[in-house]
Amino acid sequence: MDLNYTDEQKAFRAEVRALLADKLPTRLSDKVAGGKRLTKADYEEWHAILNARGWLAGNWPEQFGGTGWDAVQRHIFEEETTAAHAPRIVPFGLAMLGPVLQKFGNDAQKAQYLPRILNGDDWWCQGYSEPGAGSDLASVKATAVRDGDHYIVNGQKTWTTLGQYANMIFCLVRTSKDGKPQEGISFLLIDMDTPGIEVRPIVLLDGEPEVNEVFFDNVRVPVENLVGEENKGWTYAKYLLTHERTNIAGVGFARAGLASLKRIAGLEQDGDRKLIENPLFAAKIAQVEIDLMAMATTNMRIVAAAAGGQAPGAESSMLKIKGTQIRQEINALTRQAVGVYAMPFVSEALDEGVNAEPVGPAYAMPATQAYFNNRKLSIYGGSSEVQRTIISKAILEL
Amino acid sequence: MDLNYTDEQKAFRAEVRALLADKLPTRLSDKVAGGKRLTKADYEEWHAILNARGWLAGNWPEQFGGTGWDAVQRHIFEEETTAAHAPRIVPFGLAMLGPVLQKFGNDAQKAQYLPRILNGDDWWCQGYSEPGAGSDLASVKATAVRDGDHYIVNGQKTWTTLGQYANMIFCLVRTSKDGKPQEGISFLLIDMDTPGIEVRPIVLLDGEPEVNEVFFDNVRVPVENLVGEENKGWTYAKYLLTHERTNIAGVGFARAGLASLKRIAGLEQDGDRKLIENPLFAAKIAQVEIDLMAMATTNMRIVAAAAGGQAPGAESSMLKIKGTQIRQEINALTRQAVGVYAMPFVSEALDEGVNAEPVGPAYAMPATQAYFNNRKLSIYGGSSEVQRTIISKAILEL
Amino acid sequence: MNFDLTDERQMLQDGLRRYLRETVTADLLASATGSDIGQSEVLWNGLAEMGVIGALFTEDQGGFGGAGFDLALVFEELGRVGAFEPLLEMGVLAGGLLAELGQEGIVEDIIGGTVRVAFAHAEPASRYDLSHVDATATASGDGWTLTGRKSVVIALPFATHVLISARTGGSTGDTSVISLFLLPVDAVSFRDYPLNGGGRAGELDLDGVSVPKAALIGSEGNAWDALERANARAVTAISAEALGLMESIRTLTTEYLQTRQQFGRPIGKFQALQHRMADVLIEIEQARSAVINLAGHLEADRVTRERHVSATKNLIGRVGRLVVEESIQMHGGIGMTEEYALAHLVKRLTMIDHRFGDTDYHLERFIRLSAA
Amino acid sequence: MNFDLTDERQMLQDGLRRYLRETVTADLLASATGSDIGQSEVLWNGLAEMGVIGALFTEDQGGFGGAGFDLALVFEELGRVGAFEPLLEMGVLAGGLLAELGQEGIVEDIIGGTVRVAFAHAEPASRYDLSHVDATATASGDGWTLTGRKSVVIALPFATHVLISARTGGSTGDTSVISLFLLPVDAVSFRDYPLNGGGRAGELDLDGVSVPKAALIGSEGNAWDALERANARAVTAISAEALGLMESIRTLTTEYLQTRQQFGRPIGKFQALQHRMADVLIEIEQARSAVINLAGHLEADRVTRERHVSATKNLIGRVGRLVVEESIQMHGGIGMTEEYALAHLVKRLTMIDHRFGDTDYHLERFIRLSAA
Repeated sequence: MDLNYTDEQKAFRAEVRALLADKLPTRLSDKVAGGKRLTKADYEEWHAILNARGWLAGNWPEQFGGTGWDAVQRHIFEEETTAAHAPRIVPFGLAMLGPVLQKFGNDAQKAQYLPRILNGDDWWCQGYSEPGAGSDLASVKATAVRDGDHYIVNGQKTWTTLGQYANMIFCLVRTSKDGKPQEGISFLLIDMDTPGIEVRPIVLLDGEPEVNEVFFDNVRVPVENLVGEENKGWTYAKYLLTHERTNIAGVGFARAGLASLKRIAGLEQDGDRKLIENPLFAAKIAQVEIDLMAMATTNMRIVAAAAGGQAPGAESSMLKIKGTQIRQEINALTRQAVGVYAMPFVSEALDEGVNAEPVGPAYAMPATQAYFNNRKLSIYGGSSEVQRTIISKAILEL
Repeated sequence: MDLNYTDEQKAFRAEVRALLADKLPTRLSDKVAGGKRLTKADYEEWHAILNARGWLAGNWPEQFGGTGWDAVQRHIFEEETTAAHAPRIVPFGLAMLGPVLQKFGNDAQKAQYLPRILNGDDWWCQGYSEPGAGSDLASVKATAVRDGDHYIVNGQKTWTTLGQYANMIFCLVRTSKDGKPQEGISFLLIDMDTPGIEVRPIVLLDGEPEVNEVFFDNVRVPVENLVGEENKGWTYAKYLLTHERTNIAGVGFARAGLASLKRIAGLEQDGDRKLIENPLFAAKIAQVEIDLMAMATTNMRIVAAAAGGQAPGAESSMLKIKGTQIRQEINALTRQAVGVYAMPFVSEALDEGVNAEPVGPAYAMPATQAYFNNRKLSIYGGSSEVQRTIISKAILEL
Repeated sequence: MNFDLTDERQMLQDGLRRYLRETVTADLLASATGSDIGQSEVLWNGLAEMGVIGALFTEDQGGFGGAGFDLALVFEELGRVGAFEPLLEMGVLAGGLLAELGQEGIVEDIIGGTVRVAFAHAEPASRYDLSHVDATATASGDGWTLTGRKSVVIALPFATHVLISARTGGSTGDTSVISLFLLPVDAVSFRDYPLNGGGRAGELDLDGVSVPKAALIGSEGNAWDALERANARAVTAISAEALGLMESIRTLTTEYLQTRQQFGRPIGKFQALQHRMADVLIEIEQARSAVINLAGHLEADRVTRERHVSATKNLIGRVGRLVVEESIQMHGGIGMTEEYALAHLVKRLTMIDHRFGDTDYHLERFIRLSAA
Repeated sequence: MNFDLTDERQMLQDGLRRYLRETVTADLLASATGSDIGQSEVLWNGLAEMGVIGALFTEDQGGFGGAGFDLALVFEELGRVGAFEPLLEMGVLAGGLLAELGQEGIVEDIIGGTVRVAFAHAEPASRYDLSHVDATATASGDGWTLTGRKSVVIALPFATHVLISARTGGSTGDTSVISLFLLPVDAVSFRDYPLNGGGRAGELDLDGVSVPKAALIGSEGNAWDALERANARAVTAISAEALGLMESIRTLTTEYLQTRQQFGRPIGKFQALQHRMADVLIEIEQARSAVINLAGHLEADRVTRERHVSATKNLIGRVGRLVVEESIQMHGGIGMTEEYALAHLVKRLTMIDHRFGDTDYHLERFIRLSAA
């Protein structure tokens, strides 16, 4: 038993901190810290900085231009970049598709797509969810019918995050109706510029068009864009989902959120004291901090096990539920902290360079938005209800 | 809309208060307030006092020697007697069996049993639950087989409250295995002195033998002890359950408990202040008081509707759940309030006249016992889980 | 004891509910927020014609209601449809204060809907403290000079007048020096903006605005008692609005649970959701009782009344958060989208905890009042 | 970073778990509480022979462990079987203090199990305040006179000696005047009684007990730092015991859900219970992490250590209540009965929130320490 990082791990952390000190543009970290809108160019700028250092693909093996980091190194990188308010690494190409191509793609696909992901030539988005399917991913209705050396794709995908920026989409499509729903699914790579594709934004509770609907009307996709075997897509999709689960606990986000909550509560006047001196509010902050201290260690236990080669199973369901509860509670307390100024909604104030003064403190409106936006944490990537069922089956054997 | 009692109701309340001032023995109210053990004789003494005034049977019509009170009057009586720390009226004969006999019993049964209930000649107990049945009451296994002018009863009942004091028991027994489980049940009145009956105490978490197992080994019961028709017992049982639900919210108990909690928190030293001045503890007390203020009004709304002739349906499920949550929270806070002295367990100290000094303040040990004992509130009389299912079916139509 | 509506109130409820169902569409709400005034003239005038504003005033004030249960009835109905016409600000607060301070003339026009008075009281540093008035009014020549800032003045762009609180002496927090001044809205300058949950508000900048003597409402420094009473009535109104929002959210969510299929059955068949929805229902019943308690104690002695104010607002805040979060969760993805009907209702319900004191503020206040 | 047990600890855990499974029966626990001493000599001696007491001390102290993770390991195992032998009071507290204050001789006998020292520190008015010492020791002739009351001195009837804290000057709450005195138990008079959760304790009445000079342990008025460190180790131990209790309660409850049939199927098939049990499991994992955090920071600087003390005890208290109440509820009636195995475990777990500071006490303390 030893809760401390090894000297090697501490040295690595120092390297990460050095990079952030030297290379993370203040313009970007200010936007992240201030809850401002990030543009496509902002993400691309940060990706390029990391790529130049060879640190963009934290979960890729070195042979493909990745870092070859173990779980603990990835955790340290996450922890430090989040604490420094770096933009998040857009996961669709790097965290999700990359590993799938590396394991199941053919050499041509690896050669064509992996470098373009690293160099930012392609922006990928995810075509998994469909309207009405919810957490039942296997109920894929979008079809791909073979026609010569093309597939003809028809149907609709939804909740496609940042699809408005993407030029490529990886999709689950139904290529067979025989057998169990899982058995007729294939994994296709589709160029968003192909005729017949339409992207429509979905505005979320916080007023932001973060996700999209993507419509496919007789879209012709070359057969060489099929990953692995036809009708075996479900296997690849599940493999991808396990990779999506890295950093599922969101410890770094929770810590950054807690720090910002304390800062705000230290600024807000509450009668003749600061809000952070209000015993009831201080108790709520302390409670969530205590929960976070424990959850971070649960997370490290699972990270350490993963670094030791154990694949995290239902444990990550526990992490997702608890991590989500903690982050949503921090969001709720921050919204509560900003008081009456939670009400004004001045969308322009989130854009850089526009001088629309915020109403009240600049932190107020982003606090309200974050509260509404992060309700999604307990819904997407397998809702908390789905996770509880996984736990009761896999661990409790109920 | 008017939240106040009418003048008639206020006058009635004054009458009740007068009776309590004149006739409730301090010896009894001290025992109730102090969480001491009540003996059989204590209950009988209080019953006799109320009977002398004609106020023992609050939910019986006058023709049977009852009060003929409406729901509001019954509520006022409950409220006042509980606030005065009067012993509770033992419900098995008065609240439960009485109404069943009045509606379904024959003239001989009414003539024989109802007066004996009022005069305290019989102490009834309830033979409903069976081992392993839990909330599934209809799964009655105890059998009654007709043999000439007797039934031969075999089987086991459990959770029989105060069965150790009873000389009579009303039982659900299976007289037919045909049809649905509900269809073969009969309602029998059994003399506890009949050969073949054995009563074994069950000690609960708080160390008290409050409930019992009752075993029946070829017990001969005269056929005239059958209530209503053979195999129609389920109808009578359900009718009884609705009567059991009067005062299901336990507003009076909650108010008495809250008052005692505040008193204790005002006595307990917490550093350089009293516990009630501890902002976190004060907040918990205030929270439960606010919930109680609302729940009491929910209760009055349903009482008023009942007085207006509406039979409470799934609403009483809501009251049972919320009332239970509030009472159990008050119990938990009171246990927390007594601090280290929650630990000593000196059973003798609960008996009258024994001079076993309590360890620490006299209120400490009863607080711990009440916490453990009242865990039953969310289990018996239809668990909170069963009540939620009733609500989701009956009100939400899910 | 009686929990039934009088015939008059029953008629008002039926009529109002029918009118709002027909009138308040998603488009109306969206275009109202989108408009410069942040409100719907049509809806405002319709409510005035129905006499809904009058229901907020007693007969001596020229209305035909004004009791706590009248406020509760009207605002529960407004809440059910997510309406955000400023009946609370212009009727209960500004109107109520003007009526109590004997301004019959203008109150008649308020009830008629032709005069619309915004209420400018809260300030950037006041958070939820009703007694915090930093703005000052100093006598100058034959009038007053107002200086200070007023924040989140709701419906200011829709107002014809504005009622402003200011200190005529003493120091911040001193309740014996608070006075009220009534100005035509074009006498002041402000910046306005849209609000989460609908409507628009303004930040009011008073840098030495000169107003005539007659602008002072009531006598100098004597507004506090009326202010606290009006605040109690406002909390009654907004709590009832919250209850209406909860009822509509409950209906939406229950229907969704009944119809939405997943894993081959309606999700309402999953026991975990059934039991959680049952708990939500129980808490909404608690909220209804809390509103009744407050509405029924508005005329009680001050401590009793204010204990109910804080008890009710605290409970409404807690139940509101539960209802918002559980309804979004049970809807899943669709519950996250702006265009679905739930979005407007949950945002509006969430914002109610940011007005007139939040859950914690009133819990602490309840403790103080109970100790007193 | 490494969360695996060393080989030595793994061996200790395996051996101890096996021994306790075989030895600690319901009968043993019942007869121990029923006995005059309130403990089981057999179990105590068995643990001593296994060297379990020694595992609580460092090698320089004559043991072979003594680190936070040694305490956590031992007490989690004791918790799993609901044992209540006073290893915490006599090993971690009295023993730990005597060891730190350089009493090698007696510590050797404590490790051997032949000397059993109760720890008398808490007082009727101290609640959870470690610094509250009202009892006084005044120099008299060639010794000391002890006066005061000590409450709920656990395992006093089982003790051969008692270690008593008293002030040698100053006033209550003054940490610079706290001294410790070691007495043979027959030098003091007390009333003893059984405890919820098992075992016996005593109320110690010191009305002018004369003790020799040599009874003073360490130097006069210098016990505080050692006392606070020992308290931190005691909180580690009792939190680990709570974790062990939670694990056994979880196992009992899960088995019950799997086997108990109602409405024609195992109740564990009902989704509402599945999801609640999943939440219980998640919180128990939180408790395990909290114990690891504290065990791993016992040697850190004071503020860091004490922040973890309060964080862990607070979380253990909250999770403990959840585990107790949910496990009883999911069992239904049988969970209410004294004779079923759950009863002893939930009572013991409940009582843990009544020792060394409860949930609220440590939440407030965590806030104070974080602000410092």
